[in-house]
Amino acid sequence: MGEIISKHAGLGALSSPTETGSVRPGAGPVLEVRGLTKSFFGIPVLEDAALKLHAGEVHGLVGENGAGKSTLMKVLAGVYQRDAGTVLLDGKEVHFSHPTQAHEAGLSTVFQEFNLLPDRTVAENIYLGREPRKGLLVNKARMNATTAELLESLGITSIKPTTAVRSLSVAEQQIVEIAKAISYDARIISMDEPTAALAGPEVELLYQIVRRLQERGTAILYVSHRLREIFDLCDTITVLKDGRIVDTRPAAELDDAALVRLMVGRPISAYFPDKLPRDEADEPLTETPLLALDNAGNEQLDGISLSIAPGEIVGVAGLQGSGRTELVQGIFGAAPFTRGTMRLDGTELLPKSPRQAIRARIALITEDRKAEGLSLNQSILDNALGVIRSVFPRSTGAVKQDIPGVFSALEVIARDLDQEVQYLSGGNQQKVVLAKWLAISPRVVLLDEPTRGIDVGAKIAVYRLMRQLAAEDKAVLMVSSELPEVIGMSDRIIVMRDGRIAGELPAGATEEQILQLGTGARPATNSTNNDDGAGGTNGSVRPEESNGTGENA
Amino acid sequence: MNKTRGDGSIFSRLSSTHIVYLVALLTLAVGSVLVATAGRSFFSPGNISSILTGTSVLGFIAIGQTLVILIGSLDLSVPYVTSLASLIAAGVMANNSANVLAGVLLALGVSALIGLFNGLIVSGLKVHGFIATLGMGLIISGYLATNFKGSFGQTPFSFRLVGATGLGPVPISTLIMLACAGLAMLLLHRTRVGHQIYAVGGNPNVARMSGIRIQTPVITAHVICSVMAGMAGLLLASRLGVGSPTVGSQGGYDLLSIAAVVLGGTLLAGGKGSITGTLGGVLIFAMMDNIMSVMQVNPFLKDVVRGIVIVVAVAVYARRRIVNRPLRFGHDGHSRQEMPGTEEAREVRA
Amino acid sequence: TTDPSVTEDPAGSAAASPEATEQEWFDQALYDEQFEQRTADFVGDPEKPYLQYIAGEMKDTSDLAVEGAQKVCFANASISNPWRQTGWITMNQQLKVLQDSGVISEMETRDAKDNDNTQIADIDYFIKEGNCDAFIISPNSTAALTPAVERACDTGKPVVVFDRGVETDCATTFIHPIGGFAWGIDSATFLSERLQEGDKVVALRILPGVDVLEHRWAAAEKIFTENGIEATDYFTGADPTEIKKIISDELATGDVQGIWMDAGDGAVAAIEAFEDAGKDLPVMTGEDEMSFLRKWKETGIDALAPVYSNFQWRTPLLALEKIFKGEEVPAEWVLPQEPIPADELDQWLELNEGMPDGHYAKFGGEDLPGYPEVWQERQMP
Amino acid sequence: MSRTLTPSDRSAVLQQNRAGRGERFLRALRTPGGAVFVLLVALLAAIIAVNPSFGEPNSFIRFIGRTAPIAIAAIGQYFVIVSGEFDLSMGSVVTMQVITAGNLIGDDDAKVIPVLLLMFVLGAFIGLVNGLVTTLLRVPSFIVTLGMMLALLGLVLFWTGGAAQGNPADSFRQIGRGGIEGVPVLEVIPYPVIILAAVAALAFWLMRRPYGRTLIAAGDNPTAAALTGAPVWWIKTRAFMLSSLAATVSGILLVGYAGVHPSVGRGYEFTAITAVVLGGVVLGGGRGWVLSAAAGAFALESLFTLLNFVGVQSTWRDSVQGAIIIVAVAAAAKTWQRKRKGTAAPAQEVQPPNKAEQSEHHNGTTAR
Ligand SMILES: Nc1ncnc2c1ncn2[C@@H]1O[C@H](COP(=O)(O)OP(=O)(O)OP(=O)(O)O)[C@@H](O)[C@H]1O
Ligand SMILES: Nc1ncnc2c1ncn2[C@@H]1O[C@H](COP(=O)(O)OP(=O)(O)OP(=O)(O)O)[C@@H](O)[C@H]1O
Ligand SMILES: [Mg+2]
Ligand SMILES: [Mg+2]
Repeated sequence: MGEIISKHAGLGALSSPTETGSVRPGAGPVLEVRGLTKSFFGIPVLEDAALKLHAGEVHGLVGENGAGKSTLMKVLAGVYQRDAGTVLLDGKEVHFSHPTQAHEAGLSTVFQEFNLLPDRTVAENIYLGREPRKGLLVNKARMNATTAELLESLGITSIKPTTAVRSLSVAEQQIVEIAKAISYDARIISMDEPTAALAGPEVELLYQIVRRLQERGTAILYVSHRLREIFDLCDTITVLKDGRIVDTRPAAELDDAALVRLMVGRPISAYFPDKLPRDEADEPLTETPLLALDNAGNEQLDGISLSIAPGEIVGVAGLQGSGRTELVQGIFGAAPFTRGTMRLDGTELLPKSPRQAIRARIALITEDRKAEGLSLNQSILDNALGVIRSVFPRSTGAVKQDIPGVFSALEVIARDLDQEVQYLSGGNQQKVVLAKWLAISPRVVLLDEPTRGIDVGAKIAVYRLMRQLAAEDKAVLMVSSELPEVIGMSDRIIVMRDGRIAGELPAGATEEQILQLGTGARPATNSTNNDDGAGGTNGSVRPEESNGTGENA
Repeated sequence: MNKTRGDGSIFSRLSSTHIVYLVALLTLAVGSVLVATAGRSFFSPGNISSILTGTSVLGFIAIGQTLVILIGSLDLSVPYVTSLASLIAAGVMANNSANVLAGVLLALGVSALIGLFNGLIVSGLKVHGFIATLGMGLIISGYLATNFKGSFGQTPFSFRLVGATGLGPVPISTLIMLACAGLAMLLLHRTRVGHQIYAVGGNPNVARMSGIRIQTPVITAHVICSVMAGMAGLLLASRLGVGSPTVGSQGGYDLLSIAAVVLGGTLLAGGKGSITGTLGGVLIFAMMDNIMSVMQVNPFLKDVVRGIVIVVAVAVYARRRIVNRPLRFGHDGHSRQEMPGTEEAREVRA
Repeated sequence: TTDPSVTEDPAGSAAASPEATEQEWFDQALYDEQFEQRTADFVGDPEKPYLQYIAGEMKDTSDLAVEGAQKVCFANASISNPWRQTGWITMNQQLKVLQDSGVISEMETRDAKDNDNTQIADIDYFIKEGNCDAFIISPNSTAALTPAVERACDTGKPVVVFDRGVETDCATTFIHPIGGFAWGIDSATFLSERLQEGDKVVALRILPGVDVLEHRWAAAEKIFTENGIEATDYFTGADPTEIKKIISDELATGDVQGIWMDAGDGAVAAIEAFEDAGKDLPVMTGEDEMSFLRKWKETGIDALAPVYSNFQWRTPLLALEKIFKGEEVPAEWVLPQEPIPADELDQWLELNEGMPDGHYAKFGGEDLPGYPEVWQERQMP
Repeated sequence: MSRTLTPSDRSAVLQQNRAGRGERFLRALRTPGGAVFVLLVALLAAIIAVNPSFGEPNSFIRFIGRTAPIAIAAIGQYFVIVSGEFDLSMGSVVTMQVITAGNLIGDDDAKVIPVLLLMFVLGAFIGLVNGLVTTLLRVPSFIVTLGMMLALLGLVLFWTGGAAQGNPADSFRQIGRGGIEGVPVLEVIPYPVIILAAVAALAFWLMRRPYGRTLIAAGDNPTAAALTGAPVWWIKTRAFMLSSLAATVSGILLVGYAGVHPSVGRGYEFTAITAVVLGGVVLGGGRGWVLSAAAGAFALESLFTLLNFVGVQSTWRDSVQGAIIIVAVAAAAKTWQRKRKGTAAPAQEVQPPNKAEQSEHHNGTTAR
């Protein structure tokens, strides 16, 4: 394994392609996939998929939830075995039965699922299973040194190799995963929704990394649901639908609308649906806000004051770790507020537990479906009845009748209600979560990253639902890292920074305004273009950080 | 271990290992007082050596058990492996010092083989360690009960010395046990397979995705565990002078060792823990037994005390808040110093 | 072993040949000896069976004579079954007497919880730390404890071994009832007399590998085969549930004429199994445990209660009293061991009126302070 | 229900969304939970082949009767295991209850009812303690119940000096020993059979109630369960109470069947766990059916009986049992694997650890 490390010296100068001879101009594809087929007990997930990947090419792979993107990547990575088809690496057929073989062949992957050990250090995570050794013993010094080099070469100065991953922010954890994939010094790197957990600046960093790898001649297979990234980064785009390749085209030939059409198969009229008219039958709106927080706070938040009127959709923006999730978790009693007051429809209530909140008909669609939203081994039905059963057991019977209707309305795609949710794709799982909360007919709906990693179709379903809820005079609070979404859906936008509310913006605010509040920076150039923009941001971040970092000294 | 402390965070409290030794210290203090009231000295060479003797057998087994628990499995077959090893050793040696080496090697070899089977069943057949080793234990116990009626074989004087002699108050056996502990630590912290054990214990999928072949560490852990049980068997053979089909089960070492490991602050779920802690746990047990014997506590009550101590001690570690996130604000709401985490997050953005 | 002559090292010989793992518990010499001892006459007052012994080699202890109250250290194997518990209670009451009479200042006890290793450590602890004037040892197993007992002997203090023996005669005296073979002979002969050739006996045994118990079965098995009685043996762990299942299954497959037990613990369950299956009750041997005696009386079955004299728990302390006085004691103190036949049943039942089921009729503590409450409430320190 | 979604014809959708009973049954048989019934039938057939008289209604019903205690214990243990925990204190609870009955009731029929009540209170209390220490103090249940096992048995032995007074009044023992006489074919229906049937029915019903479903969900993913408002601590605690109560019932039956003895109930926890696992219930929680657990108990007992009849040397029985467990569970594991062939993450074994723990830090639920 020693040589891997030594190569990293070269990686230190990622930007200079000459150092690593891996660019073979004009050479054939590094990776070629032909007629790849994979099915999970009977149900085909990939059918006759074909793909060419050239050195130095960034190849976008898009498609709805359940299209088979992750599966394709996992087959390539040797996590799953393909049922049929050929995979050629440099023209030679390969068959990986274990991720190790893929690594050795120079193919590494950033998986969609979280893939680090929280209790191990960054270095230990990156070199897991291939630690540099002196004799029989692991050479920790060397391991940490090379890790530091690696991170530096990626422009990450802050993460220390000896830090336990647990104590990194979600964003940093994602960065470490990317670094890990790169550390294999692979010629092909597949990234499955690498930015799903990243906000602006980190995305910026990822852009730089991808571009450097590209210059260096690394071939990159890039999956994302954020079309903007696809267009920013990719040279070629392959669209996957229901396990089949719909089309592969140079990015230049496509635009958002065209791409979406390819993915969904039908044109999307309006991406963000318009407001729906209030139902006249309802009693006129009262002036009292449905939900009001006054100077609430806990260990993660401070001085939170906000109010949401019935029928209002309030968006919450902010950087990773700015405390958005804590905000909704506070309202929901999962990470209760220890200070301040909260009023629900005028009556004082500061939930100490989710149960209390749910009794008051507050719903929280959590950020992390698999870990916090679903019991993966239980059937769709059982998951959907979860809340009712644990909080309003008496009404179980009635609700049970509605469930199938709800699912068909949400267009959930599943074999039947007894299917275990672990076998659903992200989008469908999210719909199950939604159904579960609709069952209690909530008054306040909190959504944390409701569209994280779900496809256009599912996204639109979620947006429609939000509009519906608003039209029924519910209060909706949506946390999202996707600014277009926040802007497109919100009546008002709350921006958070370091556990405080940095400011509030009216509907139709620009991304710049939001970023400005979020980073506490002077207007930053829009995040799509290169380093110096972010550099500018940086320059101005420092002084204003005093409230946070100042006391660090 | 406990890298969690490594990042110099001001918030992370005492590691569980620290607490273990605090508890041990407490036991020591209470012990010396109680023993004094009984008109004895807790620190007299005789008493110390009797305590240490108490640590060695359980110590060996607990060391192995630690590895197995770290990787997220369990080993309930240890008592029977111990008995079997003692029988093989005593049988082969047959009171002839020429056979000592052969006896030792054979005993450990067979133990390793059993460990191998355990490991294969757990990692290959995907049988929960609890069941796999429960079953293996039953299989061996059946064999023992059928083929060995009472004590068997005899260990030569030279071999018996191991269990009998000591440097001052410190028995040789304890020293050997500590040596094994040292090796186990080296394995865990300075070798690949050691890191893999933590990794697989922490999360098998992540380990696999990172290109670790799960089998290797699982089997290694189980083999070492059984070998350690074998060592315990050898020690017993040397102390008893004969092999016995019941020495292992007599001690109830299966559950006791698991208790000791958890008492030592190792996560029963795996992925987190240390040999150092385990040694602490073993020491606590040994001291408790010693104290209660000196106090002539009713044998039935001894178990009551043991049971309560185990639960209370583990409850103490469990109370500690899992430090995974820096606090931003105190209860007064004044913003606190930030942990590297969030601070770095900002720099990364730059 | 309660049996002295298991002093030749079975291990050494066994180890020589691998296939010798199948140890042969039967030992003709020992069998014959104990056969005789059953009818031998005992020196001493029959009113005090716990002081009786078979005339034989005596040990002169004049050099061990001492003045004043002495401290005794008792390394006990365990009190993990009713028989040992009863004995332990008796022993403590006996201790009180000797403390009052100023023979013994205190008795420090360590309980090894059935663990050889622990008991070895206990003995070593006594030697180093106990400042004991005398040792009483009830070995948890024969071979394993031998070296430790020898170490105790090396202190030059009196050492009394009782119940199970060790492979050394360094002890001042070794106290035990006649032994396992005698038990086997009494019980098996009884059954054989009552049953015809070809009849079936189910032998309920507690666990394998314990010499005391193995000898009982070794003798019985011999006698059964001699008399052409078909005996199948099971290990029950003395768990009534197991016993009942075993008998039920046996009765499901065919009739059973006799029940043989290597310890009376759980005998009741065996009888009840017959009752529940609606079969006629068997001829049976149990033990002098109250539960059995009572069930025996209640059902009026044809039975015998072999005895493994529980009163031997008094003897060690009394032996020490003699030794401290310098009086001679038997080198091997063989106590009487008489089964309870049907005609003595009532007498023993009323003698132990109100005792718990786990109590043993021949505990021999009737004259001790605290009788009967202490035994009825099973008070132990 | 919110007006957000008003499907045209609900019942119609329900039909198309739910697989037919028959199909679901077949699907069930192919899971370990179903397979155990097949195994059971096979074993019984084997026994009858070896010893036809066993097949007679009377001796068969008696067999069910004597298996009732362990089956009930298994049902109790099931609740704890499916919620992702262990109950090692079961055996000690049985012993405690047996001794309690022996010492407190004596020959006094009048005492039967009050003592019976006392026993249930004791059982519930022990379960409560196990549960609260596990859920609120966050001590792994393996350790909590191990401690309870030691402490409880020690206390009982200390209290009784190791041996009980004697068997309680026959009226009490009848519960475990007697039965309804003069039944046509069967001659007798032992009370234990009836009690087992009742307990099984109760358990089955309970598992289809919201409580049961939530219990499984909590065993599957405590974090998610807590975030759906389930009071995980109280749900699991109740599981422990059910377990101890089941142990109490088996204790009562055993007093009748076997009589009072300190060794009654020894090793019950392991037998029960083995039975549950044999029933295809996954250690770690979230999978398995309660009746399969009971079936597991019967399979185990049949196995022993078979060995008895075949005349296997009783010392070999452990070995056979050990081998069978391993094989059975290995087979089960294979089935689950086949079921989710290719899944990277068999989720009931591991969930993304740090996420789990993060939220553990948010809300007091113990992630396994
Ligand atoms: N281990 C598995 N067992 C059974 N079905 C699976 C498994 N993994 C994926 N599937 C199914 O295969 C299909 C494709 O899943 P995959 O995760 O590849 O989609 P995706 O394109 O990555 O979706 P997303 O954008 O939500 O990640 C989905 O319908 C999913 O239900
Ligand atoms: N350093 C960290 N260590 C552990 N958990 C963290 C860390 N940072 C964030 N989290 C968890 O990740 C989630 C995100 O919380 P965070 O404070 O980052 O608010 P956020 O702005 O919503 O960030 P996100 O975009 O991830 O939702 C929360 O569950 C939080 O507990
Ligand atoms: Mg995916
Ligand atoms: Mg969030």
